[in-house]
Amino acid sequence: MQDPYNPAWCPGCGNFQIREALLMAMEKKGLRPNQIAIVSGIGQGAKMPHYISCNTFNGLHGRSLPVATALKAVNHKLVVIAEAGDGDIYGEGGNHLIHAMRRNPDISLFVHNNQIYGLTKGQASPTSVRDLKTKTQPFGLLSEPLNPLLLGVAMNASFVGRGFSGDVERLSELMVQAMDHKGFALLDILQPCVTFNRVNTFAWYKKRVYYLEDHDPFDRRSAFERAMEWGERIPLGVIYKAKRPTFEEGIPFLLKGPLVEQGFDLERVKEALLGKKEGPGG
Amino acid sequence: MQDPYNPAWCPGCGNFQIREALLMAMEKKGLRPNQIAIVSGIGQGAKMPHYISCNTFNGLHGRSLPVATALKAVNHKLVVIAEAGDGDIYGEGGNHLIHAMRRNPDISLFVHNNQIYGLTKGQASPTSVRDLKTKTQPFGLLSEPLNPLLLGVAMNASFVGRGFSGDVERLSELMVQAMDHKGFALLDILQPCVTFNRVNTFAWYKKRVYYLEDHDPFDRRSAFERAMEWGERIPLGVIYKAKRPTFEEGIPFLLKGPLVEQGFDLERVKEALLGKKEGPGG
Amino acid sequence: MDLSFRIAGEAGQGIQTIGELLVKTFSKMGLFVFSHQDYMSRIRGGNNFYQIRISERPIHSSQRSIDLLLALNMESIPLHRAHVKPKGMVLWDSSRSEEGQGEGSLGIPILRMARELGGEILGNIVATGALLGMLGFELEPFLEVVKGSFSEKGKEIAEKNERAAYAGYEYARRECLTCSFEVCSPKGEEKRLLGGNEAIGMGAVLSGVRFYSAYPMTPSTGILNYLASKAEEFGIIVEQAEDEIAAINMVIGASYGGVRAMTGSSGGGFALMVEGLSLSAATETPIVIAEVQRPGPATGLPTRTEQADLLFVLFAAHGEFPRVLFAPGSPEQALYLTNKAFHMSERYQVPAFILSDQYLADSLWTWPGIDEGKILYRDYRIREADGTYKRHRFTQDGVSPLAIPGIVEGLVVTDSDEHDEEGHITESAEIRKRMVEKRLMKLLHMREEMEGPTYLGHRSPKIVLVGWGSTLGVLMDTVETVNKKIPCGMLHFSEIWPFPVSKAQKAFEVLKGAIGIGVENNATGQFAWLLRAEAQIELPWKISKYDGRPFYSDELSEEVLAYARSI
Amino acid sequence: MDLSFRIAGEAGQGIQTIGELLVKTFSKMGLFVFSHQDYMSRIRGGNNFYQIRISERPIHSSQRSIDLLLALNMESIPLHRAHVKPKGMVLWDSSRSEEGQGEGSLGIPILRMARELGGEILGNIVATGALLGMLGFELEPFLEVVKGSFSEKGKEIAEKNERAAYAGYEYARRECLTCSFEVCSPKGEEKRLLGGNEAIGMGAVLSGVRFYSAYPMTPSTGILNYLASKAEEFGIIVEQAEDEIAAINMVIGASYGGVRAMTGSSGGGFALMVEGLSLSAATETPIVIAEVQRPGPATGLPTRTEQADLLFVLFAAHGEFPRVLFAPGSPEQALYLTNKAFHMSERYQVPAFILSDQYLADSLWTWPGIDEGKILYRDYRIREADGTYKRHRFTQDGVSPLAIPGIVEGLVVTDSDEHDEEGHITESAEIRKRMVEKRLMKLLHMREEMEGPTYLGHRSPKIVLVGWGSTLGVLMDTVETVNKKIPCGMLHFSEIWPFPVSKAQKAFEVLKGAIGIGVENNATGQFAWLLRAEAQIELPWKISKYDGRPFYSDELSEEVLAYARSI
Ligand SMILES: Cc1ncc(C[n+]2csc(CCOP(=O)(O)OP(=O)(O)O)c2C)c(N)n1
Ligand SMILES: Cc1ncc(C[n+]2csc(CCOP(=O)(O)OP(=O)(O)O)c2C)c(N)n1
Ligand code: SF4
Ligand code: SF4
Ligand SMILES: [Mg+2]
Ligand SMILES: [Mg+2]
Repeated sequence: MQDPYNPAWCPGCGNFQIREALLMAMEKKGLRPNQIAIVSGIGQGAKMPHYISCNTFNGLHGRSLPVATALKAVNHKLVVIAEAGDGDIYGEGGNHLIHAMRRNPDISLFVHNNQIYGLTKGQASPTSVRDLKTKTQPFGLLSEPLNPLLLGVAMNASFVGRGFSGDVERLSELMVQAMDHKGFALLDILQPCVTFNRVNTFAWYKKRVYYLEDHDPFDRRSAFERAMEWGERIPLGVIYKAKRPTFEEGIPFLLKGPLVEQGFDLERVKEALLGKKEGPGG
Repeated sequence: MQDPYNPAWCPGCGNFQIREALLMAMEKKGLRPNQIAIVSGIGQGAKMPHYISCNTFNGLHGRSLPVATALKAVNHKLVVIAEAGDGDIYGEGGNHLIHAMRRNPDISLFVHNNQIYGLTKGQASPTSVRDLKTKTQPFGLLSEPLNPLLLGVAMNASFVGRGFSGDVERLSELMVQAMDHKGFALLDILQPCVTFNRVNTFAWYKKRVYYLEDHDPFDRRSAFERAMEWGERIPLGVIYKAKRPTFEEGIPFLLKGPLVEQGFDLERVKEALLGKKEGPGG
Repeated sequence: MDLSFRIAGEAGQGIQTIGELLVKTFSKMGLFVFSHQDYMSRIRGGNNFYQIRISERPIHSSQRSIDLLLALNMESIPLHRAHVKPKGMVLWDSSRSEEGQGEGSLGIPILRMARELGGEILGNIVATGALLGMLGFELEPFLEVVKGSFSEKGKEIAEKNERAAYAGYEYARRECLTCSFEVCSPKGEEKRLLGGNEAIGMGAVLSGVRFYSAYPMTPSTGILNYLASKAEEFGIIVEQAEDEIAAINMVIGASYGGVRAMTGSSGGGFALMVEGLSLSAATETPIVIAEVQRPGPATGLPTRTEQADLLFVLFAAHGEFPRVLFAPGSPEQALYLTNKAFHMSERYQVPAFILSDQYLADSLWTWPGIDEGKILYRDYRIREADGTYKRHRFTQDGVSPLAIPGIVEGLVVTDSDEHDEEGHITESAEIRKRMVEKRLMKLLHMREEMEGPTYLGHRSPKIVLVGWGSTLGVLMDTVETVNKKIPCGMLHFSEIWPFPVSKAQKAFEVLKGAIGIGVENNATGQFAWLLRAEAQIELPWKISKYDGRPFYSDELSEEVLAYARSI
Repeated sequence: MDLSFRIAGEAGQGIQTIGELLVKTFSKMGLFVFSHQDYMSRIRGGNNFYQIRISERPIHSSQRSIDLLLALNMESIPLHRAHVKPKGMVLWDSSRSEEGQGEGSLGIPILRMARELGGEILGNIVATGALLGMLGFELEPFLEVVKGSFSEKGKEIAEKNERAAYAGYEYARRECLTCSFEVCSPKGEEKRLLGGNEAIGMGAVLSGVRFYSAYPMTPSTGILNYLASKAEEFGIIVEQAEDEIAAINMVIGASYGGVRAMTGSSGGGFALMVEGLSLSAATETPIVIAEVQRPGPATGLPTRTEQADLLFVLFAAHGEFPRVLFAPGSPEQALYLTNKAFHMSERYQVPAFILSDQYLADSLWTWPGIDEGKILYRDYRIREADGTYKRHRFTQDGVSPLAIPGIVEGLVVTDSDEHDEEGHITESAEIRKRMVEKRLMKLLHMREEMEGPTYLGHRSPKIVLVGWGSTLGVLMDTVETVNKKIPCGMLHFSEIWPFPVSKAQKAFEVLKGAIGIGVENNATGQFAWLLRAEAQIELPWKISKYDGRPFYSDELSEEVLAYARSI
């Protein structure tokens, strides 16, 4: 039914460019389709893996990160990417995001941040501007927008960056950097939603974004500074990096190779487990 | 059954002091028991309201904030406090914490942060030290501890502070400040767990804590600095404040008084709703 | 007269706009209208349709066979043409293709005309006008609707739209030589329309809801939108939560705080509320939950319909406690049952459900307007209580006084742990036992308040269709059709839990000898199973549909007749 | 010989330590042991107990009446004395009170002796020694256990403990003039013990579990602890998740990734996994879930027992899909059924449940050791597949090939939305219908693999106790007692879903004429309800317990006999 080259997106949607950038990044990294697994939630952006040739786990709204974390842990040879929407990952899935940053699995998270709920038709998202009036925000949005980059730096996420769908080439570069990074990489991608977001349009973003230069992502204080910048000027690029061991590196027996390749020897387990007597409480 | 003066805590537990401080704070504020409502989750610290004379909603593990937010919204005359554990609010309830900070309801959150799961017998919590070995962390804790204050500053929470159960007097002062603050106040309270946390003991905290002086909580950059401080020296006091409208202030008809006192006039509603014809889609 | 139209095209082409203009127009004419929507989970593209049926007599369902297809794009023609009746017509936009569409079709250069009249946006009006012209209705009611819809946008725009309506209408009248629809000149009064989600929202407002929190989820979002639109006027706090867990916990907090509170979602979102449900039960905090079903498991078919969450909702959450469940069969029932849900929830301090589905949510029915006498309202909250107040006092019927914290002098204490009468945590076996009994005791009285099934049809039927929830209308229309051939009736349940056992058994007794056929929009026959477990009633046959689409009454009639012939 | 002891005191006093020393000692002696635990949701204070029953014949439950109460604090004496048999004894710590405790009691200055022997920590050993002395057992086996337990801590500590054991033992032998327990000198081989949570963990390890993620929750945490203790040795990733939603989604991710994966929780935590359950179903990803019940609703009684989540777990999640549910009756069954759960889950690509409860989780049974032939293991994962691979291919039995992403050449694509054979999202009515049928089709084969109930008791019983899950042992022991008065039997179900309908019906046929009594550790009789719905079997009477405590076999026997007399 689903033609991979006929995505269910509105003409003009930023998601098309994100897809292009992703394809480009995969090519740059020289990855074969079966070496990649894309895990996604539910939303417009989260439909992505259906339009890319790759292993795909399109799971529940907000729940891509636990799935991706475990997938990487059992097969660390796979390149694992999570594709999410802003509602998906900063709203429904907010708790998993925080704890993924703490765990630091070697996966990349690409957030299609259109500052709105697209698939469900235009409600405010956690990154929407304050006071936004929608059909479900009768008093205007009463919450302050979440700043994903600031959150990432505060949580000491090991890679925090921002891209813009309007610049496919450099977005794909950022994606490559995120994938090359050993650890959890949060890449927030500004993505115009031409149907529901009348505030943060392509032109709105275009006028404001600039690429960071001479910025040392390992300098946390300067990362806070850059992450706080939002308004007239919006920085793009890698905002923050921290050297941290990955989740998989903490699991001793993964040194032997991917868990999924380690096999299961029932006889050996029986022997080891039952050979000696078990006391109460094991 | 439950004698309010015989709490189910271990002798020597920091929770006793937090209770004392809370009673002191209530007295300082001159509050009668029925003017306060304490909402709590599940855990050792979350048992608190049972040992204080007040309106009590002891709800689910991790879910105190949504309950407290709504309670305050429908009756903003009540002083609403949420009491939570570190597992409770930074683990299970992490998503609500983030979004409560965005919403900024006028409630105070007191976190009994013992850096461990007490009630379930000693598993690592989101604030436990990395590499901690417990019965459920066979490889040692593979996650980095969450820094609640840094999270609060990054989320632009309107009040972020830290107290220590070992100093009842000043803890009660901080509680008063949190309650006096108009908006969401996160007060993280360092609390020794004498039974399960052998790392962060009373002595460990005692040696490190100091009170902030000459610190302007409205200075966000300096707040980041102070919030990052953790190790040899641990700052106590109000780390950060931001001037923001509260959630309740955004709801226009609450100007008339608490919603719960506004009454319901069925005849008027019928008239208004049914007097005119409803088109499709209402 | 009994005519069905389908407006089909891509998402984003304005299908819903045309549909709504039409149902308004027909209602203005005084006709009975039934409409439903069939759409994909996407914002642009794909293929959606809006189906409308009209008659001068009451109608309650859609039919598979249609008299007129309005195809907004070329792809819609092959997709839907098979459903057009032999004498029916296809109306298409000839500015989109050079190729003719053969007999039984009329091409109108909709987009071109629209552009000439002032812009493509007028296409919807041109098309609607054309459709009315082909049918042979008067244009006047439509012009009024157009005037009403665009008057706020200024005179110029309103006039442009009127001209577009006129142009489409005239073109069709002139060109459609083969159109031969028999339409009556309706004389009835202007009719009202009511939609499923809207009805739940109205029911809630009329019940005094003051707090609604939800996380958007198709097909329940309409309730959220409706209540948001009424929030300021009626002093309702409407808050989009960060997730469904927050939504239900907020609602519980608001209700504990003293106001009537509600949440809504679809199955997947409700799945996240299950722990919260148990919290409402343990603390005996009244809440109302609308669960608007869509096909599962998991994300399933987000914009489609199914009745597969019945047993899930009935047994959701750990531990044992009473709950109420209504499954309305029509928007009208949805309104009254939402009101009854609040009434029961507040009276017995239990969670109450409205179990709806996408079909009902997105359907419009003609309805007579509200019968005000049917609205139940009594305030059960206690506003005065002294220091001896105990939130969970043992009482004869298990219902304890429900006081408002901060308003009463006494303290309102409650706990998700097992608690004593005061609400404080307890480990006592004795108190635990009594608390379980206290909570379950309420079931006795609750069950008495539940209505039994509705019977419609032949006095001594050979076949009885048994259904629940949103299939009411389709069962009504099917029975009417089938009855012309063999004696047939229908038994419909909309008050499901606590199951009205003896009322159900009595209803079936009367029908002894008839063959019961369970008709359910699911695969496993959940209601039939419930009937067996609760009332020892066995249905020998079932008709199931589980492709995400609703039953159509013409289709169902055929299936029933085929079965009747086979026995 | 059939003796019961209860060790009671405050949380934190070492009740569990004493209990475990004793059960190890008795097992060493070759005795059959049954123990269970009763404790409060707190870390210090309150009142907890550990109950042990021993015999030279197999025993399977606890008794309400005890022969010996070891009271570690004074509060325990009034709380438990009523349960001490007329000829039983109370052993208490006379260093805690000046007042005598009258006849049938022996005061020993436990703490004082411990202090003299080198520290209060030795009190547990003194008390245990005293208990064995009062009973008149030999001390040797206990000394061995003590040696084993403390050898790692150095010679000095080991010796101190041995001396303490000896001191307590001697004191009791000397002072207890009224002690007259009839104890046999057991000659059997040393026995093994198995606990409920441990058994589930062992079953998982033997089934090749490689990923376990959970969020701590009493009474399921023991499974997590067990697997964590085996993690390094057997290469199992054990991860404490941030919440239960993460836990189940991780488990699904791990299983999608190609390894066997499991999670566990209690009812409230499982409530949060319900959406994840539907994800496992939609994507046909095998997972195993242990739900260790405790009394609800909501937080309920966190450390106590109940069987009230049966219908919840059976119908949890929106949409319709097959699942497996086992409710083991003993640790031994828990081990084999966990293995069978993995087997079924992997074979049919469905979620499988182990439904346990606190009583079973914290009970220890003597067991004969593993019957290796009973362990099922077959690897159903596909490690070779080319580019034509389709994750959800339509097959005759509904089971599609389950390949490992990254390992096979083809792409492994799946979706929580309804999908086509390749795993891509679809809106097609036709495919949807076939996918529903594909998934439900598996039920046919699954049901065939389910065993029917176990019958034990009289050949032509007048009364049959019908139970499921953790009540197995109590039913066994009750039947033995009741049978001495009237012909009685028991029918126990541990393989619950897909319900083995015909096997159940056959089992009941044999028992025609007998009166069935449903015995359930809940208030509403959920299993009896299921029996009616699934197999049209009606149980005329029920015995329920819902105060958070388990059934005791002496208590239950009396209740059954009282009922028998009344009819
Ligand atoms: C548990 C659950 N709740 C709600 C939904 C409905 N839903 C689907 S996508 C979505 C939000 C979409 O917004 P976002 O994540 O920002 O993605 P976008 O469509 O904007 O790319 C929602 C609320 C769902 N599928 N599951
Ligand atoms: C949904 C759910 N999951 C798990 C639990 C079990 N549980 C109760 S308290 C607790 C954690 C306690 O740790 P913390 O919140 O830090 O509180 P503390 O006891 O340390 O004060 C857990 C996991 C629960 N009650 N509910
Ligand atoms: S609704 Fe917005 S985000 Fe979704 S496809 Fe259309 S433009 Fe893109
Ligand atoms: S376990 Fe720790 S936190 Fe809980 S009461 Fe004891 S000392 Fe306090
Ligand atoms: Mg979005
Ligand atoms: Mg803690």
